[in-house]
Amino acid sequence: MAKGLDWAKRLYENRSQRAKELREEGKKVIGYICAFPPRELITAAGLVPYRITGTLEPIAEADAYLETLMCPYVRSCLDLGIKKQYDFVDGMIWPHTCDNIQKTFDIWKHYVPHSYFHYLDVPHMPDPSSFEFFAKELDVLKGSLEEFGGVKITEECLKEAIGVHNENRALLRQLTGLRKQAPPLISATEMTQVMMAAMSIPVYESNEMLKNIIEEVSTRKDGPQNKATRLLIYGCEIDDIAFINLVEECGANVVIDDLCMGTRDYWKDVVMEGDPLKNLAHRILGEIMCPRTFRRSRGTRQQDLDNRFSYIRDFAKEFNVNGAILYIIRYCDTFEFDAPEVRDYLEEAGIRVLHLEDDYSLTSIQGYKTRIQAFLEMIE
Amino acid sequence: MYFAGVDIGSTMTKVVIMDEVVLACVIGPTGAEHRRLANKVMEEALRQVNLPFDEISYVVATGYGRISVPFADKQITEITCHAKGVSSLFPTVHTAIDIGGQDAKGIKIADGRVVGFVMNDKCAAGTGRFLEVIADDLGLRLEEMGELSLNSKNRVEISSTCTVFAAQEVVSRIAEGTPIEDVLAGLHEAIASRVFRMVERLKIERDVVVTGGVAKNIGVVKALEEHAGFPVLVPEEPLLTGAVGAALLGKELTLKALESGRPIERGARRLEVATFFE
Amino acid sequence: MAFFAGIDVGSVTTKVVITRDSELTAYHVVPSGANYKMAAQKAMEEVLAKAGLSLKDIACIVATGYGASNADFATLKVTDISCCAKGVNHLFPSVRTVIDVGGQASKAIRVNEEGRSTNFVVSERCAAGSGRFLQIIARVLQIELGDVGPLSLQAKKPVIYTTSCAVFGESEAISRIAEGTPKEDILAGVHNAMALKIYSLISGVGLEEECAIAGGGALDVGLIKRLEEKLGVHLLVPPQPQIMAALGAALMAEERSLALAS
Amino acid sequence: MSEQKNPEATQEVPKRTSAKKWTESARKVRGLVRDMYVRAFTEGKPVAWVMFTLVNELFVAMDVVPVYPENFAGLCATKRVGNPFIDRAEADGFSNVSCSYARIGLGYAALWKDMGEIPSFAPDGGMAKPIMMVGSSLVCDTRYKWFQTYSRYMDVPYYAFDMLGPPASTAYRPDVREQYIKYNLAQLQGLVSFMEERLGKKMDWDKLDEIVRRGEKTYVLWYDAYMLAGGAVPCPFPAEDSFNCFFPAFFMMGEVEALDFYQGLYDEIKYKVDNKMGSIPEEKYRLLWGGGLPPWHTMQIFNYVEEQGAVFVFQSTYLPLRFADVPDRITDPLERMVHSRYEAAISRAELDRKLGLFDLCNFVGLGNPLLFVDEFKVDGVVMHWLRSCRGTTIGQVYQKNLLEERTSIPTLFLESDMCDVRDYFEADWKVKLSAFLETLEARKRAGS
Ligand SMILES: Nc1ncnc2c1ncn2[C@@H]1O[C@H](COP(=O)(O)OP(=O)(O)O)[C@@H](O)[C@H]1O
Ligand SMILES: Nc1ncnc2c1ncn2[C@@H]1O[C@H](COP(=O)(O)OP(=O)(O)O)[C@@H](O)[C@H]1O
Ligand code: SF4
Ligand code: SF4
Ligand code: SF4
Repeated sequence: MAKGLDWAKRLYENRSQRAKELREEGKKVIGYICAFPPRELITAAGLVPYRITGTLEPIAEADAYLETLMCPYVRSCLDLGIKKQYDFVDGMIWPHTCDNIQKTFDIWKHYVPHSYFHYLDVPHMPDPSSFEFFAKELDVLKGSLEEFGGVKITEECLKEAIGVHNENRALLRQLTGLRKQAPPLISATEMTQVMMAAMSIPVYESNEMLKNIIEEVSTRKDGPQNKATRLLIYGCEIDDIAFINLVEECGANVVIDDLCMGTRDYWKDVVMEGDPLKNLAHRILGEIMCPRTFRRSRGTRQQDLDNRFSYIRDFAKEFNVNGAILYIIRYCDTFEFDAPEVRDYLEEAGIRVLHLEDDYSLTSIQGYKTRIQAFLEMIE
Repeated sequence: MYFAGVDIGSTMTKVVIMDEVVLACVIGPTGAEHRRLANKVMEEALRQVNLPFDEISYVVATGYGRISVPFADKQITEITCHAKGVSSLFPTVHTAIDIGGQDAKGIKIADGRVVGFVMNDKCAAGTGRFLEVIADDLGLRLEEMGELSLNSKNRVEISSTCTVFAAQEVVSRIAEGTPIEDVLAGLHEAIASRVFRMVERLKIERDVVVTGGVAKNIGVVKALEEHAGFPVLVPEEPLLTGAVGAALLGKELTLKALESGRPIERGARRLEVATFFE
Repeated sequence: MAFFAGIDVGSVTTKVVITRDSELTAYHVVPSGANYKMAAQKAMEEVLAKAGLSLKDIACIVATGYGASNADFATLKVTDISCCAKGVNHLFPSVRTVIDVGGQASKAIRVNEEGRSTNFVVSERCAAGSGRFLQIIARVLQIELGDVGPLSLQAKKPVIYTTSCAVFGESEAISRIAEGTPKEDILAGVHNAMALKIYSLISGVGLEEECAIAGGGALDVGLIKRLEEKLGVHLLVPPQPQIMAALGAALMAEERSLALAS
Repeated sequence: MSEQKNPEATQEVPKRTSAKKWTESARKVRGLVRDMYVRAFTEGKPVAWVMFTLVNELFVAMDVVPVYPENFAGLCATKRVGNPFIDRAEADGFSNVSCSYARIGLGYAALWKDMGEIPSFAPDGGMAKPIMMVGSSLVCDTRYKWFQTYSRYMDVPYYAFDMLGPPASTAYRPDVREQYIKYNLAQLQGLVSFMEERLGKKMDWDKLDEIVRRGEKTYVLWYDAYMLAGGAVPCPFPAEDSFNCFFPAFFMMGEVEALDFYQGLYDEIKYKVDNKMGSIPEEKYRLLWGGGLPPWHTMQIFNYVEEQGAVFVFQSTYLPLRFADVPDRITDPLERMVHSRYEAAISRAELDRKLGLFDLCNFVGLGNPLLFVDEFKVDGVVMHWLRSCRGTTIGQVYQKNLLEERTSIPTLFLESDMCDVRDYFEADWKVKLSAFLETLEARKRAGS
């Protein structure tokens, strides 16, 4: 059995392997998309959470079911579903995060057979009534998972699951901390592999793997690469090393991210005291910094912007970056509307920005080389 | 000390050799089978100044084909090089629009440095290739297209965006008897409006300099001015700004290294055939 | 017994067909060139000469295709979608899906047992998925269009294009040649790229068992092979795939006259 | 292919971009639209920029003039003056696939700021400066994100609220109903508090009650008129007219004029149905506009179809809501609003279930076209893919697949955008529409 980063790399290259093994052993696997479904509930029900992703390969089958004028990431996920790549998944939980995910749920349900489906409505507002509504939605989800898993999720076991997932997040943060120094002890390419691996195995194994990796990485004398420029990457979904790898090859270290399959997913924990469902609702709706959730501000424009984006600026300071790349997937409306604001906000704070709007495909990514190099030359 | 800049574009390969001033500049085709023969253009430039290759202190390669040039010390993107070249010619420049064979770019410049850029290289519409394809189909020389179009009284609209279909549309328009200048004016406007709209994302500020091979086409330049609402500047030889910038950047790097006593980072350079794929 | 004609003024070629009693009497293909009017005129004259007929022997002419309006001698205009469906149905009555790869666009058409199109999709306004792409590549490789297919079949390692634009695809092909990539690998790469585009187009109408391919692109065995691989079905190819729409047009002309007569 | 905008699509207005109006009522709408913009300038009342969200009654009750940027964008497109606004927004970094309503709306504010005055080419005098903005998450993501960005150009307080739609699969369950109604009500209350604070006055609940009840009547008339027209042969009220006549329902709900308008519309349609008066002389094919916003920039394309004997007998984009009677025991007007909207969603969901579509969560009302092709004797369905609107585009292929599974009615997809003329190619549309009509002709003959 491989250890540490090797373990992660192998899993990254064959993501479904462990889930398939577990299934042979009689476990049930629950697929979920986006950072919003509470994995804690899935774990507490004795099920294995598995994050659904796409691929940068050309999309073919999905075009018979989905318009080509929508988020290529979701289209690619559906493409894999139709091609039976997610056959090992027993059930699906899809949240209402964006229009694309929301609507694709029904289509997936119609054409890809799984034995269990659950749609989780997520409010867009951060009001007390919204948290109350969402906690209720989580309760409904809990009930349906209990039924599917044939178990009762007691408060105790839910709290235990939350604890384990909090630990998972803490480990990821610890690992991320090792990127602060120059050169970063772990490269962004490695980090992406770790993230992808961590989201395809049960959380207990994931924790073990992460501890293993932290041990390995902390003993490194030097980072794998030492580049003059330190970058932050902001954006929606990056689930493949291709883009990050290209950036690193062009001569930069990506040292911190604000991505859906990156820090956005693990920066904040669930509070342990009190009603676990309310706490889960609070973390997901209140603390995941995704443009799909509205942030109220009754103050000035500046206060509003700080409220929405200052954490990115803080990341940039803390990790000492020289520039930021906004990686926005075309047709992703919530991110597209925020992008000019994020760009200006960071520029205002003295951080140079490269704004890319991508088709989520290998060919389009390869075409960015000159742009990335020119950007690096610009901020050197 | 001598410095060289090599700009291997999709259409043209340009080489500049300079010390304090530009000593030689050679423009050769990149196209078709010449593609890999960038070294020949270099040799021609060396011949002009009568220098052996080893005398050149530093060679910077730029442009679409910069990636695998065995005789360069360093690769720098055409965006940085253009900005450098343009601001050495026009210190007042704030926006550069470069329309080459394979792409169109907008570069925002402050104090001679790039502060922002946009670029299109996905679709041939709005690039020099568009004009090449049309010129080819009409049997025109690229040099005459601009002037010809200025005679137009009644610009036609080209309804196809795609270069391939636009070319066909143009040919049949002309067969129908539409005056060639009207068709050309329509084409130039099509390119200008496409490029202008892209560059507008940078918030265009004066002075605006237009470079790249398409800047030689007065029709496109006029159409760009129409969009901007003010005159733009065009260098005497708009093809060379990238190569000049590359040479200047090489010079800067060398001088900086000498000043600080650091060794100059050099490539193991050989004056031989360049490849296009990594 | 009257004769009928169908003329398909396409973006690349102009095709005429003369029929009698729903049987093919003569056909002719000329390049459309720049002047569609002239091409239409010429094609008509030449096919008449071939058949030993004159214009007044033709009872009804239906024009179709991109430049149909240039055939001013035609009685009627019908879209090439309906005509192509009709023509293919005449040869292959059991076919329910027709793929048409023309010079300017690719189409997928669903056909019913009557030879009527019941549904269709047409490719986008970009040359990347059309027959023109093939022409362009054939030109830069300096090979005849007719050799494209057979050569592509010999490919060992099809190239993967880094651009999807037909124009840049051309430049890329040129550089590939300079690099020493064998022509067949370049062609197979183009065929793969086109097959993928056409495949996603077909997804739009749904693929039915019996499937035929028409249009000039169907003359290309390389494209057909890649398409068959992608689609996982066998494609029926008419002996003269290019004239399917013209044939359909002639048949429409017959039908039309009969309807008027009765 | 991503970079295929037609760069040189003109800003010149063709002779006619709007369609001929067949009904008397449709002809009145233009005046109502103009009034909305003019009133905002002339009446001296506070102005709000609002996203259509089924809460117009609140503005009427608070004596605020609501202006709807969505409508303004459509208006600009009809006049073909939208593209300078679009260009301006794109120059600021907004994507060319972001909703073109939003690009026009944002570009308008940006140009206004640049020039220091309302651009002279803005139709109907433009949109007057608001004192507040209200958006919501109903329908699509754009609708709460877009207004958030307005602060780049103007300093106006913005309130966004949730109006969540229940999943169709569970909407009928009492516990689900309770959960949604409670939340939507709380959200509406939040909106009212915001308005009260901005306006410095309290809501007049009695007045609101009267307005809400008037609105309920209006909704019923709207629904009845549209449905009556849809089923009638020959078609008295083609889709291009109903694309006009939703205006009062969307943007004037609660006003007396809106009620009068739909009374008038209902009477007119009734009269035409009774007297078998069709909008075109010989109705060869009956079409359904099955999805997507109309091409505002080129509405006369409907006349092109009509010249060939086909008529769009119905459009299911702006579908009137079927309001079940709200029980009288509910006296709070806000609660009445929430209830009626929930019921409307349920009635669509029920219809889906009736058609055997039990599983739908998010496509409430997906079954509608299935029902319409049957009830309205439709020969073919046309849908419009919009490059910049996910809200009404996602699901069209699914809908087509369902139609194919269950009926033999063919579908045609057209592609362009609701406002951005650079995405519209007239020649393509004409060929596709003609071929489609030929297809229908073929099917007719095969059937007979
Ligand atoms: N004399 C000329 N007159 C007009 N246009 C020209 C002329 N020479 C070159 N061009 C245009 O310039 C383009 C090449 O520009 P260039 O900047 O050299 O591009 P690249 O850097 O990609 O090689 C050609 O595609 C052509 O359209
Ligand atoms: N001999 C051939 N072998 C292979 N492909 C061919 C041959 N002749 C024509 N083609 C292909 O057919 C296309 C033209 O198809 P056609 O149906 O005539 O188009 P259109 O109807 O638009 O004129 C060309 O673009 C080319 O790709
Ligand atoms: S990338 Fe954007 S549109 Fe696509 S699934 Fe993610 S949030 Fe939704
Ligand atoms: S539209 Fe034409 S020029 Fe543009 S990418 Fe497609 S083939 Fe190339
Ligand atoms: S539904 Fe479409 S047009 Fe309306 S706001 Fe949403 S994206 Fe824009």
